[in-house]
Amino acid sequence: MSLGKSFLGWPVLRQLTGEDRTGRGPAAQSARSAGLLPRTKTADRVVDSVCPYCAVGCGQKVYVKDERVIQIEGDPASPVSRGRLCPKGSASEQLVNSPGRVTTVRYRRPFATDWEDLDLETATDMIADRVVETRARTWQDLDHKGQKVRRTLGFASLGGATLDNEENYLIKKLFTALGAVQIENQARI
Amino acid sequence: MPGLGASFGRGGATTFLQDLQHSDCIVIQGSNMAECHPVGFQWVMEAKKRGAKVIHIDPRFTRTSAVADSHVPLRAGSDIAFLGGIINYVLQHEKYFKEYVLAYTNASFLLREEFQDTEELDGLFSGYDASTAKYDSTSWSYAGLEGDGREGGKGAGGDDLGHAEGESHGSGGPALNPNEVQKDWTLQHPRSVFQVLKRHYARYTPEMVEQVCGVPASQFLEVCEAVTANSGRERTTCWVYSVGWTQHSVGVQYIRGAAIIQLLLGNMGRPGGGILALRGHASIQGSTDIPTLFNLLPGYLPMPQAAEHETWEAYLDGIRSPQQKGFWGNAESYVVSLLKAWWGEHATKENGWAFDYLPRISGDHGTYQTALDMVDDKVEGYFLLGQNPAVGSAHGKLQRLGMAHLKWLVVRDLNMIESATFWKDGPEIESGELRTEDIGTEVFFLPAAAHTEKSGTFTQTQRMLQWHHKAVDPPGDCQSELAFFYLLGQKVRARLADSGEARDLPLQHLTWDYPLDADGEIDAEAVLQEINGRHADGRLLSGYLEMKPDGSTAGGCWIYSGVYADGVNQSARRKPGSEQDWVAKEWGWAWPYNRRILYNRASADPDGKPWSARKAYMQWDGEHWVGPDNVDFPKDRAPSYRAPEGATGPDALNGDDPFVMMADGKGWLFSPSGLVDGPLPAHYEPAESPVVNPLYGQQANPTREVFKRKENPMQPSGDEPGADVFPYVFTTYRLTEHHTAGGMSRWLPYLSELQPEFFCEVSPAHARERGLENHGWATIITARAAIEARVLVTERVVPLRVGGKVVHQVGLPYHWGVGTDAVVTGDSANDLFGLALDANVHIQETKAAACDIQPGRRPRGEALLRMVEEYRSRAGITVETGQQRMTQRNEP
Amino acid sequence: MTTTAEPRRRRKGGGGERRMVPPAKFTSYYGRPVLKASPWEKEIPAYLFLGGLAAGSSLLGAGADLTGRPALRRASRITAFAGITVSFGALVKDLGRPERFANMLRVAKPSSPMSVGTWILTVYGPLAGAAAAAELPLPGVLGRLTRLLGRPAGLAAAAVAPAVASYTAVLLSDTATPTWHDAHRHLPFVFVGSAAAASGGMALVLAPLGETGPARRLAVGGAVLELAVERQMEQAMGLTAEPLHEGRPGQLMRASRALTAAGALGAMLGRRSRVLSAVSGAALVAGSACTRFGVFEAGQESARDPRYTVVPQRERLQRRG
Amino acid sequence: MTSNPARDAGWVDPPPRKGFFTDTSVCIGCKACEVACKEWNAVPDDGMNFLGSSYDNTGQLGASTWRHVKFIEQPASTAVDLGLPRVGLPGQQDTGERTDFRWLMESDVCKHCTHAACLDVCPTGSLFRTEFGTVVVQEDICNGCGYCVPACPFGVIDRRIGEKGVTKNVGIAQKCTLCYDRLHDGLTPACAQACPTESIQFGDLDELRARAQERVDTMHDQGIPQARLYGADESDGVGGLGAFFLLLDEPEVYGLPPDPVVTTKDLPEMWKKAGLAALALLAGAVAVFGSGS
Ligand SMILES: Nc1nc2c(c(=O)[nH]1)N[C@H]1C(S)=C(S)[C@@H](COP(=O)(O)OP(=O)(O)OC[C@H]3O[C@@H](n4cnc5c(=O)[nH]c(N)nc54)[C@H](O)[C@@H]3O)O[C@H]1N2
Ligand SMILES: Nc1nc2c(c(=O)[nH]1)N[C@H]1C(S)=C(S)[C@@H](COP(=O)(O)OP(=O)(O)OC[C@H]3O[C@@H](n4cnc5c(=O)[nH]c(N)nc54)[C@H](O)[C@@H]3O)O[C@H]1N2
Ligand code: SF4
Ligand code: SF4
Ligand code: SF4
Ligand code: SF4
Ligand code: SF4
Ligand SMILES: [Mo]
Repeated sequence: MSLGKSFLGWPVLRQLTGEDRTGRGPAAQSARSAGLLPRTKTADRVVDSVCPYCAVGCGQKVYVKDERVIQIEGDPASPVSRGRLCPKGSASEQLVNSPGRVTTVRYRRPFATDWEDLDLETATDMIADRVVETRARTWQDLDHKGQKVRRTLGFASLGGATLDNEENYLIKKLFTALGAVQIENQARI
Repeated sequence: MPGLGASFGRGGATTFLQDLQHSDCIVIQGSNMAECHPVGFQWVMEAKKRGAKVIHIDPRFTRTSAVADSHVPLRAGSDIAFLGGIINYVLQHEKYFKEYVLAYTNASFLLREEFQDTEELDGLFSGYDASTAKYDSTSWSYAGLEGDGREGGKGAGGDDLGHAEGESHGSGGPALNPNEVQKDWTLQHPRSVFQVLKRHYARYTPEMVEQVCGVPASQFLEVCEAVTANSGRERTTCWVYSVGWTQHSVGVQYIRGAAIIQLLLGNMGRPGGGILALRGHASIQGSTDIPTLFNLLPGYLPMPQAAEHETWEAYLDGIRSPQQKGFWGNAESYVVSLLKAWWGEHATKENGWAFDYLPRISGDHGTYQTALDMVDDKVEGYFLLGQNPAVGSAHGKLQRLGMAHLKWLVVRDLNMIESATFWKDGPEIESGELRTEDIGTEVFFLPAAAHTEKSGTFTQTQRMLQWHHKAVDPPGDCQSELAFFYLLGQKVRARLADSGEARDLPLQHLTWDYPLDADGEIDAEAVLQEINGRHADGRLLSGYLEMKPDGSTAGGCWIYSGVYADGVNQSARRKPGSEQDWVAKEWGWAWPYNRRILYNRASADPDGKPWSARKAYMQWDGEHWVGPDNVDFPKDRAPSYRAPEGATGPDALNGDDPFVMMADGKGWLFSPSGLVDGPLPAHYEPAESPVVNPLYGQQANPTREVFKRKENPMQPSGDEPGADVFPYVFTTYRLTEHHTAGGMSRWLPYLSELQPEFFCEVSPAHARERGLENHGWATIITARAAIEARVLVTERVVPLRVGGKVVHQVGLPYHWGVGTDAVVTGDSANDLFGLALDANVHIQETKAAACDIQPGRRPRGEALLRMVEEYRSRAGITVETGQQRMTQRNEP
Repeated sequence: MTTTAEPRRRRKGGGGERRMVPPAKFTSYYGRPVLKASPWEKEIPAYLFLGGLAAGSSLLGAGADLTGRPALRRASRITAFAGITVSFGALVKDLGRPERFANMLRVAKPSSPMSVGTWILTVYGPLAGAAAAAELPLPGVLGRLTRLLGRPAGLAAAAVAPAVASYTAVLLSDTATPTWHDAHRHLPFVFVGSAAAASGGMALVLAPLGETGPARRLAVGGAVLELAVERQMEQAMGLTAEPLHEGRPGQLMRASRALTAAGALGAMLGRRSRVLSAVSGAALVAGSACTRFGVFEAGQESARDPRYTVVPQRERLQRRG
Repeated sequence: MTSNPARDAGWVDPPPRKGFFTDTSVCIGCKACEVACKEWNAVPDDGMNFLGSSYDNTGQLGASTWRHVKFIEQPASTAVDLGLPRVGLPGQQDTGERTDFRWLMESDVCKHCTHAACLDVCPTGSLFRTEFGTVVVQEDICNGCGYCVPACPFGVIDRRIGEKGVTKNVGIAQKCTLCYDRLHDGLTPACAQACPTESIQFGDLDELRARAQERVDTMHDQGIPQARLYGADESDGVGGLGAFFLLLDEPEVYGLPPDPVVTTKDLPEMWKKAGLAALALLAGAVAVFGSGS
């Protein structure tokens, strides 16, 4: 192969004509190797981010090319993490580009043995219906002691520690307006 | 973290990671920092490089121990004895920082005559009601105060809703009126906090520590010496803990133990000192600040309780005392601003700021109670929003059985986690307890957007908000919670827009219009602005001091107010650390008011001068408080200032009251209110323990939350008959290579290959005793389940001599779960646990319990159920077993 | 645990053999190898063996050509070419990326015995081919040309052949594999002896009695050389000779010695018997093959057991003080 | 000044030699280096195997593990009586009072030897010395001859196995490239960049060696006599390592050879012996035809 391209590029010839007589240095270097550059260099943009795993909150740089994350690295500017990442933070690229990540809605009918596909819009409508129905069915103005409670115990939520503050805020706000109080997250466990 | 709240006033870490480099001694206890916060751990290594002593106190020798100066192995669940031992040592040897203690703590405050200590009541404090297993804390209050010391609201735990109150001190100490408290500056009065403390811990001797914890007295004393030698004017010690401390039925009191030590040694509010609570997930701090929790509103404002908070006025009086000192005194402004943010023009003074739109809680609506309610078919629907209870929550079987009772389940996650697939591949399917065809749960799996696919803030462990920018669009159907919930809200509102039902008013009146960003999605910055708050004219607030109780300001979370100061998203600031001093105030934004060390007024002496040049931080320059941080104190309040008679709120803070959220401005050695299980930490055994409490007749925490149900069989403990069926202590924990329930690690080949299988860690002696072989298999059995794990025989686990007998400990990382979608799967350690919760915070006890272990793999199918049943019957377990809370034997 | 006084023996069926050197005490990381055994499979010892066979045969062919032994010449030239072809094939087959064989000719590296060897083979192969082509009954110009080139090609091949036979020893020795490396002072002699024995033996199988005199002598001489030097080699090596008499490589080496000795004896005694000659020749060929496979596998074994890496190095350090 | 193998390999005016100083005394065994390396270089996973050897489940360096963290559990007391045999498979050690115990961790990597056997023996020039003095295997050149594998005195490089077309670069020899691509742009290698505790330090080798010596001196002063450098000495059998280590015990405890020697050191003698053997064969051949005829 390398013979084919150009005789002058033939390493043996470079060995004979250059400094690298023993063929262990520049003469043996391939054109590909000579031109190697880090892929981050070719990124279309670099986006500031924060590690999604633990509460150290290490700074991350997210490299994007062709609308795909191609690398995630520690941000040296962060005074907390100083550019470093633990194995989880270092695996963040695999997290977001995970081969096993499910990216479509899946739906399991009651008593069914397997998943089926469902359109996102339909799923959201169905969930809104479930919320409204369950809420109406389980609404309590007073509890069993006759105390004012104005709530539903008919549905609950769990999770929040992986979410953004803005997301938790909307969840708490909506649930509270719905009168749903059973809302919990990892703080408790 | 009410342990911190009821000691200092706020529930967050009191310091920041980088500050660890200035510690002279770092005690890591109840945390495996090198493995769980590896990048933060660089600051421990930095301190070590500068000569600091690093001590790791942990049942296991971990990767933290490996680089610590010393590792102290102790029995899981025995820390209060250890900490109490240190307190006793400090007091007996007069090692406390006297000036600090006098000036900044409540040591000199006198307690009431009615107060009785555990010493007198064999493990109980005064006020215990055996029929409800709850305390009336009136007798714990200071002498000179009326009632329970709170005007208006009831004392902590003084009603049957007390269980829900524990966590309400995330930012603001418990309500209390300090003005008439009696004090004894000589600290000699027998009812002074100082003398009570001394008596309470007098029996926590080195010998007792050895007997309870299994730590040789000599090793214990080395810790005492290291800690005291590295505290005082010139030196500071930092205590680091995490969930090794919180996941106990008496977890909050562990933290109180450290708080007392740090106050006595004068380490609070000072550089290199403090208590670093290492929190868990990327935004776990944020999710308590803006809580997706049942008992809190944003900013640690309590959720209204049925009966208790019938009216707006009752609520207000219940959460703060009008006479109280400090910034919590302004709570009214914070609540009004919140209600204005949510209901806008519909929240008026006349309708009590729409207070009635808030639902009321009554008792525990926590996740474990909810799971039981699912089993009872009381709950129809469930949203899982980035949590995997089938694996991550205690008593995995209960979680899965509960979900199998639901009508509908929405799982939003990055990966197809076990909680979404339990109906087809959960362990109960294999054992035959459940059949897929019989499970009526309708399941929606909605793929979530990853952190790179949305913008927003995480609040990390040092209370710092950091903005992450969206890098790419989410793939396929993936969606952020922000987008999903905005849409869901719109859809629900549309469905109820024309209803005439009163219950729908809060929805119809809800402020739910957010601008869209360039990608056509709800703009996260707009939400953050709402959280920050605005004046009526739309200007953004610069901080909560601008909040008003008259409805002229709106703000979603008062403690976060200031994150948009000057109209700038302060959380997105990224001025490189190298271009700033080590406090790095211009990176991100920390609540409150971008302070990095809390209570930092205490870094100066009462006169406002640094305690020492070496430990200088904030000081009074004659006009202002100056230093590298933002002072956690009124900026221009002189040290000599004395509040006038009758002053309340911030105005009532004297110039030497550094604990600005506390009703009395002081750090609490003794917590007269705020905790439901006692004003001082006392050692109790874990709910399930093979050891008899050597200190008190009361075996376990008398207020712990129990669930007396057939789904929750508990084991006999101590010397109860049958306890020897489960002779070993086990604990559960994390590995560097995995993340929690595995949703973010077991799906990734790069992390999975590093720890591919579930394993247990046992000592060589234990392995010999049970015939376990390294690399082989073992079956671990409790009253709930039998699970199998590969065996690692390691000297990192040591058998401990406790009260004359050898106690073997089994270590179990809890990251694996049974399913078919992950790269690596395995039995789940959480299936072993029953439910016993800390009464303050409803945290389950997953750090210490009792089990048996046998060589070989577990049986499959029905044989598995038989095995567990056989163990239960051998131990004589009934629904009553282990549910008895008051066990004190010597009638006082 | 990372520390072992005696490594776990990894061998599967090797329970019974006697240990010649008392077990050395040493420390290792979970008994895991310090070195990597070569990824080579049986193609490589085959390549070594066939290369030797070819080289010896080229020498025999040239001698036969010069001394007028046409049958021996033919047998030898064809053996040489066939041997080198299959040998070469084995080498290519063993490559992780056979399609990239040509990259071997990118560089010429004196520091790489495989590079040197490839260049030697590049020269030798065509020569051996040309010599063999002369034996083909080709008609016309082509036939005349090949026959014309037969002798010079055969002689040239023979001139290169000794290098073909001996470089393979360097190929093995120029590694960190303890048994191969420690054999480096003797292995070339063992391999040329083995090559001589194999080629001589092959000639005994293929050539008529009348022409096999030199082959017989070559075979016997080679066998004696191989047996003698191999013995010397093991004594000089110390601990790292151990794999040569343990387990499967031990069996192979024992088979090699037996076959070689018996073959040599038979060759000497069987001067008059075509059958005995052929059987002896075959034994010699097999013996030679066993040598290469034995040495190869002993080396692999020595790389897999950290003892052979650590103990000699420790001793060396201690000697140095 | 250290010798510069880049210059020896024919680079005119090479930049300062780059390398690693891995200070195992501050390693927390987090394996960020392993993961960061895989992420950056798109190295496939190495299989899901529970090995039962402390927390090490990747086993050894190889074609699909270019950084490998080792875990050694030992009683600290024996760490001082050097060279003595230690017995104790798990389950055999007696517990009782355990005062001293050590858990050593070491992140291992290609040593980028000054005299690199892998490079010397490579017949294709796939392995070559870069301008930074590092040893790099070129995936576009390697034909998988496998020779470098047994040549390496540290057991580092290996040929990747796997299913062709499924796994990347099957059949090709692979190892750490010291992030040659990143070096071209002045970046720190991925593993060193990630390392939370600066156990892996990257930089100019001269400077690293000086820093390492200082660190060892400090540790000796602190009463840690076991601290020693491995591969920092240019006079050793491989001419010193481009990636050298601070160890707390003998090298073999970490699975490292105690006295590695580049195999090509003996190559001249090997060629000489091979030449003699060849001559002997030639002579023999001449002789067998000479006698008898
Ligand atoms: N790699 C990794 N990092 C993580 C996580 C992860 O899953 N993986 N999870 C994140 C989350 S959500 C959290 S909450 C944090 C948790 O961080 P940590 O609390 O540090 O984590 P754990 O491993 O659960 O427990 C810490 C230690 O407590 C010890 N321990 C158990 N019982 C006791 C006891 O009674 N007393 C004392 N003193 N120690 C005891 C255990 O042996 C263990 O070493 O980590 C965060 N960081
Ligand atoms: N035995 C035992 N049990 C324990 C503990 C213990 O120490 N011992 N520790 C406890 C502690 S502290 C914790 S925090 C819990 C953790 O337990 P869980 O929270 O149940 O476990 P995780 O695996 O962290 O679950 C978080 C999920 O969120 C998903 N996720 C990540 N980002 C997003 C997002 O942006 N949106 C959505 N929708 N999903 C997202 C992840 O894929 C993951 O599946 O475990 C607790 N359980
Ligand atoms: S990189 Fe590691 S330490 Fe840093 S935030 Fe992520 S998980 Fe935590
Ligand atoms: S350690 Fe091995 S692979 Fe790395 S340069 Fe040295 S010889 Fe080559
Ligand atoms: S396997 Fe590749 S890198 Fe190794 S020696 Fe052969 S050609 Fe060179
Ligand atoms: S230098 Fe680069 S290639 Fe080498 S181990 Fe580190 S990350 Fe991997
Ligand atoms: S990243 Fe650093 S600390 Fe972590 S294992 Fe690798 S070398 Fe050790
Ligand atoms: Mo957590």
